[in-house]
Amino acid sequence: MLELRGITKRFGSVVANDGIDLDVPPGSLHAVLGENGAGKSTLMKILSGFLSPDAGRIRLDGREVPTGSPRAALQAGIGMLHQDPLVCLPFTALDNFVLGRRGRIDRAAARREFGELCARLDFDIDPDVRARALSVGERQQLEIVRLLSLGVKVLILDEPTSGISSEQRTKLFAALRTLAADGLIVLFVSHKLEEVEELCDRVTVIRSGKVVGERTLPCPADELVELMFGEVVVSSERPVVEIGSPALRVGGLAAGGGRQRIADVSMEVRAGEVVGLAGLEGSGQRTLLRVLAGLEPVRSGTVEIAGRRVDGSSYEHFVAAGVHYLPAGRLEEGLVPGLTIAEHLTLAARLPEWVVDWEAARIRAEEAIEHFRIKGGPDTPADALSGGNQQRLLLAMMPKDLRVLLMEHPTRGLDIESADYVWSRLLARRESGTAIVFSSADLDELVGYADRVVVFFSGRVLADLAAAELTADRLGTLIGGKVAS
Amino acid sequence: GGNGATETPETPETQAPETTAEPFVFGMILVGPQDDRGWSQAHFEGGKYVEEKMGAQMIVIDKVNPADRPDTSVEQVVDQMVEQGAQLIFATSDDMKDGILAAAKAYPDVPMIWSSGDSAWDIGKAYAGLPNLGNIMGQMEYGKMMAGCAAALKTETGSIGYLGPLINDETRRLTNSAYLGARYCYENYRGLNPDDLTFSVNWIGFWFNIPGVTLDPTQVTNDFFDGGADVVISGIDTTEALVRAGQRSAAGEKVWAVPYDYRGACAEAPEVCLGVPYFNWGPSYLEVARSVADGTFEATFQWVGPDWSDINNPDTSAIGFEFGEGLGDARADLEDFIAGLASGEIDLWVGPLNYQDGTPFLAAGEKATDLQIWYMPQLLEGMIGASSAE
Amino acid sequence: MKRALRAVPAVWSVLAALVVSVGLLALAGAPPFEALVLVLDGAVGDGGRMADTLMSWVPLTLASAGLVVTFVAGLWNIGVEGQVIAGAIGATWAARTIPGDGLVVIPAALAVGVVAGAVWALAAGVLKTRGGVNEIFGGLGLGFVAQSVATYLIIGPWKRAGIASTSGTEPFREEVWLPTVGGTRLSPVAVLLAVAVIFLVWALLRGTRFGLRLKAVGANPASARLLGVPTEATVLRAFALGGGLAGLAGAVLATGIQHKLVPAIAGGRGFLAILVVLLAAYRIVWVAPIALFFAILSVGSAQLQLRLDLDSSIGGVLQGILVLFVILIGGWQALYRRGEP
Amino acid sequence: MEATIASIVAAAAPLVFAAVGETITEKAGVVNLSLDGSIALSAMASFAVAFLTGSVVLGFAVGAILSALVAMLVAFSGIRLRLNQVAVGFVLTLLLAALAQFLGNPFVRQPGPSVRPMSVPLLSEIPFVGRILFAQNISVYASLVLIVVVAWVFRRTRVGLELAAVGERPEAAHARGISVSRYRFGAAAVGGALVGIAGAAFSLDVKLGWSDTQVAGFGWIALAIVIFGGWRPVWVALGCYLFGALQVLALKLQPVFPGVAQILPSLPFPLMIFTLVVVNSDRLQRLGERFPFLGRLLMSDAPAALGTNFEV
Ligand SMILES: Nc1ncnc2c1ncn2[C@@H]1O[C@H](COP(=O)(O)OP(=O)(O)OP(=O)(O)O)[C@@H](O)[C@H]1O
Ligand SMILES: Nc1ncnc2c1ncn2[C@@H]1O[C@H](COP(=O)(O)OP(=O)(O)OP(=O)(O)O)[C@@H](O)[C@H]1O
Ligand SMILES: [Mg+2]
Ligand SMILES: [Mg+2]
Repeated sequence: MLELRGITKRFGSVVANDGIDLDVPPGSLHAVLGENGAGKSTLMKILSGFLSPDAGRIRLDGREVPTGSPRAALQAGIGMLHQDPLVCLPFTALDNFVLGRRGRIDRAAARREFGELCARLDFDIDPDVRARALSVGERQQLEIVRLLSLGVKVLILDEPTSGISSEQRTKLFAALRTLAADGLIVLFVSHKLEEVEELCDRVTVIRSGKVVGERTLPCPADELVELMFGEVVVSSERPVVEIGSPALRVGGLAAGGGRQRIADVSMEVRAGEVVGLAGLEGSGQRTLLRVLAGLEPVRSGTVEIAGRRVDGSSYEHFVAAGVHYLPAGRLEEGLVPGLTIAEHLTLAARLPEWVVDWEAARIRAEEAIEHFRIKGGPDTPADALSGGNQQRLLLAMMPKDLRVLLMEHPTRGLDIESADYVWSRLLARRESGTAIVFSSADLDELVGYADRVVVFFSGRVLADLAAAELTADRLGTLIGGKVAS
Repeated sequence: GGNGATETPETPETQAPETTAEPFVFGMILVGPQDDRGWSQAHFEGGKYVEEKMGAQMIVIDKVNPADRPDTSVEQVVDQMVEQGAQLIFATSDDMKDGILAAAKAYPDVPMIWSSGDSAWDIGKAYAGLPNLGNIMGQMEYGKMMAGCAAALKTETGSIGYLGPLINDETRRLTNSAYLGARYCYENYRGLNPDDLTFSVNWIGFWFNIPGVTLDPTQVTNDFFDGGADVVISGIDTTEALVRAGQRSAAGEKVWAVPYDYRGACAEAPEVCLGVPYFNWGPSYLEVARSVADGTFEATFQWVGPDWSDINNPDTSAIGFEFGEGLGDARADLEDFIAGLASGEIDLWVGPLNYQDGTPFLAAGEKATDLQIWYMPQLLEGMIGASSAE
Repeated sequence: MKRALRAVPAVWSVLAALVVSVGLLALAGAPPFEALVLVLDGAVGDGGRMADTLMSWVPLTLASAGLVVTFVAGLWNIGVEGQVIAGAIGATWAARTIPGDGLVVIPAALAVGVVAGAVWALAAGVLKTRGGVNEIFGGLGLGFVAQSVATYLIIGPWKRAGIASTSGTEPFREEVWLPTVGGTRLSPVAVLLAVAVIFLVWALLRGTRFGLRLKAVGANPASARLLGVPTEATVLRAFALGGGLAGLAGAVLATGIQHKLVPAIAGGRGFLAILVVLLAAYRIVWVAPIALFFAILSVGSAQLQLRLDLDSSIGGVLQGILVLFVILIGGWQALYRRGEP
Repeated sequence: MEATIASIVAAAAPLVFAAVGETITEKAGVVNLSLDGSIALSAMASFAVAFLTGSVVLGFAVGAILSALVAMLVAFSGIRLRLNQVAVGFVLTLLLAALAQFLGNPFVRQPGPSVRPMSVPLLSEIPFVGRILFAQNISVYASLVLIVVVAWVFRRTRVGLELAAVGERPEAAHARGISVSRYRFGAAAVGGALVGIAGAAFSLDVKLGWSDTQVAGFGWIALAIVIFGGWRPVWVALGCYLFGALQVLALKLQPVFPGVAQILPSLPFPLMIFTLVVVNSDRLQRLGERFPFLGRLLMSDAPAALGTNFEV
C-alpha cells in the first residue's frame, strides 16, 4: 500500500502541489491525470525523492519513506521514469544500466541481466551503443529495464508513451500489466485519456496542484475531461482551404549521418496543404525538417521552393525563400533565455535597421502579446514564461508571409486547450497559401490536423497517405514498419 | 628593509651640532626583488654598504619593470625619490635606459648612475653626454672566464653546456668569455686539445623562466646533461642549473654546475657547485656617493674590474669568484689561472680569434679593444649555438 | 537602513575587504590607516600623480570595454593579454616605419594597433568556430605566442643600436608620442579615446541590433541562429571588436606610455581587465569607475614600499580580496533573497 | 634518448599532478580556474613549511590541504551560492598569486629541503624503461601511479562512473540516488589537493625553493592541457609530456633556426592548437564516425554540465 499525505510544494509563488493525498494498493495500475502544469510531474518527483516537498509524508507498506532522497526512495522500492528520460548521453546503454547501483561494478553480470530483462519485455537495445544514439523511446525502455532490475515495488512512468509506436505501446502496456499482476504498483502519468482508459484501473485527477477527483475505470470520458479542465472543451472546426500550386518539392533526397540518415526521400507539398510526418523518433523526420529549413546540408537530391532550387544554399537563403522552422526544444533552439519578449520580437523582425527603436519595439511587443494572448509583458524574459506561453511567443515571432512552415512536435507537452489554440493559429495561415509540414509523435494530432501523412521508417518514406484514409491505429502499425496489415 | 633610518647611527642626539643634521639620502631602483639572491640583491647590498659606511639613508624600490609594476615607471619613481630628498639615484638595470635618461634630463642637478649602461661612454655607440648621468659596470668577463676555466678543469666528458638567457651584446660577451676561459684551461691545465672541447649554448629566451614563453631552464639543463655535458654554466638569474646538477648528483651522476651573480648562490647544492662569479657593487657605489656628497661628482663610464690583489675583498673588488666545494683538487689550477689573469700574463682577448661564422674577429696577436668586447656581435668560432636573434 | 545595505552588496563587500586588508597590513607590520592614505596620496596627491593614474586607467578601461563585448557574447576571451601585446606590436611597427609627422603617424599607429589586436582575437575566434578549439585554450596559447613574438622582435629585428636588450626597442621619435599636457604625462587624446569607447560600447549594447545579436548568441547560439542571427559572423565580430579595443589599449601603451615596445608591455592588464569586468558584472557603465579604482591601487601602491618598506604585491592582494568579496557576498545575498539560508 | 625521456617525465611531474587533478574536478562538472594562483600559493606554503620544519612530507601535506580548500571554495560558490565558477576561479587565480608573493617574501630563493632521488633496485636496470620509470624520485613515481590509478578509477570503478555522470548529467545522477554535491565537493577536494601537490612538487622537487616567477604560468598550461587531453587522464598526462617534449624539440631546433631561436620556446602552443584543429577537422570526425574505435580514441567532449550549477 502506497500512501501520500499532505504533499505540498511551492516554486516561488507557484503552488505546484497543494496538500495532495493519495492511496494506491499493491497490484494496481493507477493513472494520474491533469492538464499542463497541474503538478503531476512535481508530485511524482517528490514521490521518487527527486524533489523535497515543503510538507507531507510518504508511507509504503506501512513504513515511512524519508522524503527528498532518491536513494531512500529507491531503497524503499520507488523508481521513476522521468518525462525526459534521465540517461547520460555519452555513456553506453549498459553503463547507464549499472549507473546508480551500489557496490562493485560487474559488467558481465549486468550485461546478462540486461539481456534477460530486455527479452522479457520484448525490448531490443544494444547494450554497447551510446545513449546518444538511442531514440527517446529506447531511452525510456532502457530506464524501465534499469528500474525493474533494481526491484522496484512502485514504478512511476511520467508520460511514457510519447515517441513510441503503438506496437511498442501495446508491448509496454502488456509488460506493465504483467508487473502489476506480480504485485507492483504502477503509477501512470498522462494527459491522454484513451491510454489511461486502456491501461489503468483507477485514476486520480489533479488540477492546480490539488486532487480534484478519483474514479474507478472505466468511467465516462466527459467526466474526466471536466475534472481536468473544469469545463468541457470543444475542438475548433478546421477551415476548408483550397490547395494551390506546389510550394515545396523534394526529389531523391539523401542527407544526415548515422541514425539520423535519410535516403531517397521524394515528396511534394502544395500551398495551403498540411503534411504530417509520422514515424518512430529518429526515423528521419527531424533530419528532413532540418534539411528543408536549410540547417543541414544535402548529400544528394534536390529541394525546390516554389519551383526554385535551393539545395546547397545557406540557411539565410531558405529564410529569404519564405521557409520558417519551429523547433521542438523551445528554450533550447527556439528562444533565448534572458532576452525579453520585446527583444525576441525585435530580433525575429529581421529589420535592416542598425539602431533599434525601443519605443516601437515595445509597441510591437504589446500588440503581439495581445494578439497571441501571451501571459507576460514586453519585458518578461522568455525563460519566465510557461511552456504554453513560450509556444505562443514562438508563433508570434513567425514572419507574416510564409511559403513553407516546418514544425517539430508543435504541441508536445501542451494540454488540449493550448494545443487546440496553437493549431487554430497555424491552420489560419493556410489561407495565405502557406504549406505546413510537421512531425509529431501524437498519432491523433497527425490524423486530426494533416491533410496527408508521410510515414518514415529507418530514414525512408514507407507510405504517403491521405489523412482521410487513416486512423490512429492504422498509422500505428505503419510506424512500426508494417505496410500490409 | 629599505628604510635605513633606524639603522643609521647618526640620530640627532649623537650627531655633532656643526655637521648637517640630515643624512645623505640616495635612491636605489631595482629591477627584480631586493632579496632575489641574484642581480638585484647584489645592488641592494651595495646600497646597504653605502648606508653603513657613510651613515647615509637609502630609499629603495624593487621590481620596477613593466611586468611586476605596470603602472610604475622609472621616471615616476625618480620624481618621488627626489621629492623625498634623494641626492643621488641608482638605476640598476639595462632595462631602465630610457627612463633614467629622461629622468636625468628632468633633474639635471641630481646625479644619477645607470648601472650596466653605456650612456656616459664617450666612445660608445649610445653616448648621451648628460653631465649628471654616469655608468658603472663590473667586468664580469673575468668572472665568466674563471667560470669557464672551472668547468673545463672538471669536465670528464669534454662537454660543457651554457644556459643562456636571451641573445644580446652583453650575454654574447659573457658567454664568449666563459668559452675563452674554458679553452685556455682545457689546453693548459688538462693538456687536452681545446678543439675537442664541446661548448654548447642554449638560450632560454629571457632572464628567468616564463612558462609557455621561454624554454624551461630545468629542461634545458637536463638536456645538456642527457646529451653528454657534465658541467652547466648558468647565465640566467635563477638557479635551475645548480639545482638539477645537485639532484642528478644525488642520483649518482657525476655532474657539476656554475651559477651566476650572487655570492651565496652555491648554497643550494654546495657539493656540485664549482664556484660562482659575482658582482660586488658596494665599493664603486660608495665612491660615487662620496663624490656627490663632497661635490666632486663627475658623470663617467666606469667598467670596473676585480681587485687583482684579492678578488674577494668586499671593500675593494667589484668582481669576485667564490670557490665551490665541487671544485675539489682543481682549485689549485683555477687559482693559478686567476693569478695569471691578475698578472696580465694570461690575456684571452688576443687573436687569432674568429667569429662563429668564420669571419675574423682578431688577427693573430691583435688585442681586443674595450669597444670590441662590449659590443660583441657574434659567438666565437668553435661554440655551438645561436649567435643572434635575427 | 538594513534594507538599504542589503540592496548594495558592494557596501558589505567593500567593508569586508577593508577589514581583511587592514588585518593583512597589520600582519605585515604596517600602520593600516597610514598605508591607505599613502596609496591614495600616491595616486591622486597632486596633478602629476593624477595624470599617471589616468594614464594607467586608459588602457585598463579600453581592454575592459573590449572584454564586455566578448563576455556579453558568451565568449571567455581569456586571451586579452595577448591581444594587448599584439596591438602594441602593431602600433610599434607603424610608429617605426610610417614616415610623416604626428598627425599622420599617431592615428595610423592607433589604427594598426586596433587591427593587430583584432586579428589576434580573430585567430582565437576562427579557431573556435572553424577549428573547434575552445577559446580559453586558443586565447591562452596565442597569448603566450604574442609574448614571445614581442621578445623576439625586441631582441632581434627591432633591437636598438648599441646594447640590444630587454629595455625594449628604440623609443619612437618624439613627434609620434601621444601629445601630453601641462608638463605631466597625461595625454588628453588617450583619455578622450577611453571615454569615447565606453560610450560607444554602451550605445552598441543598448541600442543596436548588433548588441542584441551579441546577447542572443551569448545566451543561446542555437536559438539565435534560428532567429536569423548569423552566429558565426556575430561571434567573429565580437572577437574582432573586443580584440580591437584590447589592441587599442596596446597601441596607447606603446605610443602614449612606454613610447616603445617592451617585452612585458601588457603588464597583466589583460588579466586585470577580466577582474574589472567581473566586478562590473559585465555592465559597461561600471567599467570606468572600477578601472579607475584599480588604477589608483596600482599606481598608489608604489608608495607602500617607498615610504613604508612594504612589498607592493599587497596591491594585488587588495584588488583580489575586494573582487572576491563582492562576488561571494553578492551570491550570499541572492541566496537569502531566494529564501534558502 | 631514454635519458631525454626520463628527464621529460621527471620535469613534467608537477604538471601531471595539476592537470590530472583538474581533470578529476572537471569530470564532476566543477571548473576550478584558480590553478595558476593555487599552485603559486601551495608552492610557497609547502616550501615555507618544509623550510621551517625540515619536513618535506609536511610541506606536501600543507600544499595539498591549501589547494584543496581553494578548490572547495570554488565548488562552494558554485554549489551553494550558485555563482559562476569561472568568475570565482579567475579572481582566486590573481588573488592567490599576489598573496603567495606577499606572504612568501621571507622565503624567496632560500635553499631548503627537497625530495631525494630513489632508484628502484633491479627494476631500474631494465633497459630503456628502467631509466624512464624506475630511476626517479618518489614524487615522480607518485605522478605515474596517479595516472594509472585515475585512469583505472575512471574506467573501471563505480566511483568513476558516478563521477562522470555527475559531470555529464547531474539530474540523472541525482535521480539514481547519487549525491551530486557530495561528488562535486569530493572531486574539488581531491583535484585541488593534487593541484597543491603540484605546487609542492615544484618547490620541493623540480624547481626547489620559492620565487613567484618560478611557477607563474604553469597553472594556465595545466588548464589548457586538460582541454587538449579531452578530460581523459591518460591523454592529459600525455599532453603534459608532449608539452615537455616540444620544449626539447624547440631546444634542438635552436641551432638549426638561429634566427627564430627567440620564438621557438612558444612552439608547444601553436603545435598543440594545430593538433586540436586536426583532430576536430571534418575529415577526421567523419573517420571517427565510420570507425567508432578511432572516434573514441580521438574525440572527447567536455563534460556536458561543466561549470554549470545543479539545482533540483
Ligand atoms: N523547477 C521548477 N521551478 C519553478 N517552477 C516549477 C518547477 N517545476 C515545476 N514548476 C511549476 O510547477 C507547476 C507544476 O508543474 P509540473 O511539472 O508538476 O506539471 P505537470 O502536471 O507535470 O505538467 P505537464 O503535463 O506539462 O508535464 C507548474 O506551474 C510549473 O511551472
Ligand atoms: N523560471 C520561471 N521564472 C519565473 N516565473 C516562472 C518561471 N517558470 C514559470 N513561471 C511562471 O509561473 C507561472 C506558471 O507557469 P507554468 O509553466 O506552470 O504554466 P502552465 O500552467 O504550465 O501553463 P502552460 O499551459 O502555458 O504551459 C507562469 O505565470 C509563469 O510565468
Ligand atoms: Mg506547462
Ligand atoms: Mg509533467
